[in-house]
Amino acid sequence: MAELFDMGKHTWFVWGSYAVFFIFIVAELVLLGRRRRTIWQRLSRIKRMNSGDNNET
Amino acid sequence: MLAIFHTILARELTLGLRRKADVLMTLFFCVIVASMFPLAVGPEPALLKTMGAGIIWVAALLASLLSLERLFSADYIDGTLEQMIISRHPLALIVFAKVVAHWLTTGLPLVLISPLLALQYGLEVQDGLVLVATLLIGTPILSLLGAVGAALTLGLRGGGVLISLLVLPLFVPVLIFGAAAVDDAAAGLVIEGHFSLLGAMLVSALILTPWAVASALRISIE
Amino acid sequence: MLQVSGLFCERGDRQLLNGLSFTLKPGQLLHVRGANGAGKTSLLRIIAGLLLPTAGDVLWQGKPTQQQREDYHGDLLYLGHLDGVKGDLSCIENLRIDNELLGAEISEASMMAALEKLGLSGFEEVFAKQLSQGQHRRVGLCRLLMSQAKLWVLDEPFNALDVKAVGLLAGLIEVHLERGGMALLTTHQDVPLSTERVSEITLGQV
Amino acid sequence: MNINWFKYASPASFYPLAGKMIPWFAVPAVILAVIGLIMGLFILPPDFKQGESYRIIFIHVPAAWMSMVIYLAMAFWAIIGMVWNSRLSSMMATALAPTGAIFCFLALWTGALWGKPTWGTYWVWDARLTTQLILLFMYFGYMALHAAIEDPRRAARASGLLAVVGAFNVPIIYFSVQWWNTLHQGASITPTKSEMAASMASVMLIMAIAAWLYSIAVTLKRVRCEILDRERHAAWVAELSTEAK
Repeated sequence: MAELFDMGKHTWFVWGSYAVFFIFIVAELVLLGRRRRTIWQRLSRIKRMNSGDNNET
Repeated sequence: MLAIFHTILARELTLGLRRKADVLMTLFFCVIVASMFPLAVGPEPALLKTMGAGIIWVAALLASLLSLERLFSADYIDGTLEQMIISRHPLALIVFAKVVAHWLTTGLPLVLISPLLALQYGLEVQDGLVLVATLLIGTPILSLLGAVGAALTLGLRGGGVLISLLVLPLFVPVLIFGAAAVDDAAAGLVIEGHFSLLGAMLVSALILTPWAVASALRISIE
Repeated sequence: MLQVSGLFCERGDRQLLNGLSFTLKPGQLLHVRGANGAGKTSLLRIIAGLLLPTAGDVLWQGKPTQQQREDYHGDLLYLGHLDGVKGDLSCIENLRIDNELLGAEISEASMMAALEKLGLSGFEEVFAKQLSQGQHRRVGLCRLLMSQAKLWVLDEPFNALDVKAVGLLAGLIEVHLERGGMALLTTHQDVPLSTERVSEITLGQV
Repeated sequence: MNINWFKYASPASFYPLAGKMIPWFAVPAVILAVIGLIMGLFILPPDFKQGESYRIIFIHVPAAWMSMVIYLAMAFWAIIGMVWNSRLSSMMATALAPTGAIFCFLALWTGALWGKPTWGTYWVWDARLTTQLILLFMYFGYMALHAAIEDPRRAARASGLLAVVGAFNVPIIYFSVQWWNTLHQGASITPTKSEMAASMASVMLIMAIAAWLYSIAVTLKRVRCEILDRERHAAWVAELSTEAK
């Protein structure tokens, strides 16, 4: 199994670049998911604000 | 139609002359930046000769970048920009007059002082002339492209740094051909190609950027 | 004739001007009332073409203003919160620039007369930045005397003016309306004008 | 069968459509990526000259392509947004930018890591890499301008105009850098394009398509966030937020 991942003297470079690639893609997806959640929280806050002050405007 | 161009140009020039400090500041900035490099890389004449054109070009580019911010911000603050935008004349023409005035108060002085810097770097006389010629064609392009950045970042905090981030990538082709023309002249190569490319960039900038600056101003004034 | 229909405008999280519509006929003045932040300035800037509404459109002589920008601006005079006066230029120099921008083509003498009418005689060659705030504003107001624009859009024109200047300005507006001109203005003072020409709308409760 | 395009131009009707489309792009992207990775990393024999390090091109080249394509797509949507004054297309341009910037950075990063074993230095002033670097600055300029303006609509229009001006200059920058690179031939070593074996080309194609699908999926997901952000007052968002909880 080990020789599958062994890339000769270039192991560090090949796996280094694939690892960085993977990290960035995952980071993008995670940040996107978090952004979605914060937007939903904000929407429900606006919804409560609107329903709360119907009589005021 | 020409009257408005003439009026705005005269207005900008009178304002520019009344605030001589701004004009001189960009000039001194360019000279100071150009004089920094020998202190950094050592006074060895042969080295300075090869790097001279590039350094002077970068110094001129940074100096015109520095002065872009005041192209619209003063008029934005006191409301005269609003009056220009809703005047009956095409905004692109008014913007073009302002950019020409900006070039006359910053680009042209840089061109006039560049022979001095060329001597400082020990460039041959005819190479110095080529440098002046490239700056003469190049600095208007910098003013035109820079005006787009100035219009987009109008009224934003941290506008100065933001303008450089927006506009420097657009300056790259002008810098490459401007500096390369002088190196090729020094190496005795043919340089007509460089000038025709710089000329092409200037013509396309003259035609396209006023429209882009006008729509950028309409966006930023909101 | 100015027609505004279904105007929506968004400022940050707040909705202003939801679905505002009105028409303004020659000789009419519209006084835009509303609390601070109700969207008065946004409305005037939309009509002047400085601000793009989120929805709805502004028609001048039946055509949307975006399609006839230069002609519309030829008939428009807008005075916002900013006076639009250059501090480093003298009063007369400011007026020469405005004369060109407005396309008024009036003579040097009538510019001097305009300055004099607004109580700035003797200040022609003085730099605008050396004037008081009231005087500085009056240099901007000279545009009202110089321009033949049919539509005046004035944002808080009366503030920073002394009593005499307020009366003078009201007179100018009166003359403009009699000549068949139209005006839209916002002010916190009550408008010293004959009432039958003045119609009002109040933002915020619409 | 005339599709009424303008029906989908309104954010309200595009939002559910985008939601439905995302899996159609995301799933094939993952499948293709996995196939490409397995073939590229394990099945293909090592290159006689470069040994194993050539496998990096299977992510370097698609990333470089995507960074260029996405920038042009941003300019495309910005133009449409300006011409038809349609908020949705300027939102699409804004949604594309982060993915493009990430691909641009990854292309540079993997380019450097690939450069070390093959040419001995991490950074080579090669025409393509230099243009990639300048493109990265343009992405940062776009995002910095978009972030500096509070009002989202004005931010989208201002950065859209910048994208259009930028896209107009990208070819000029590329050719001037290309020319500049050949002029200073002596100064730097340029990587000659080794002709690609058919199998390598197919893996490259698979990875490129996977990158395309991935970008579309992520952009659609992000544009949905932009729509919710921009239309937070709209009625359809309000009752959407009730049943979504």
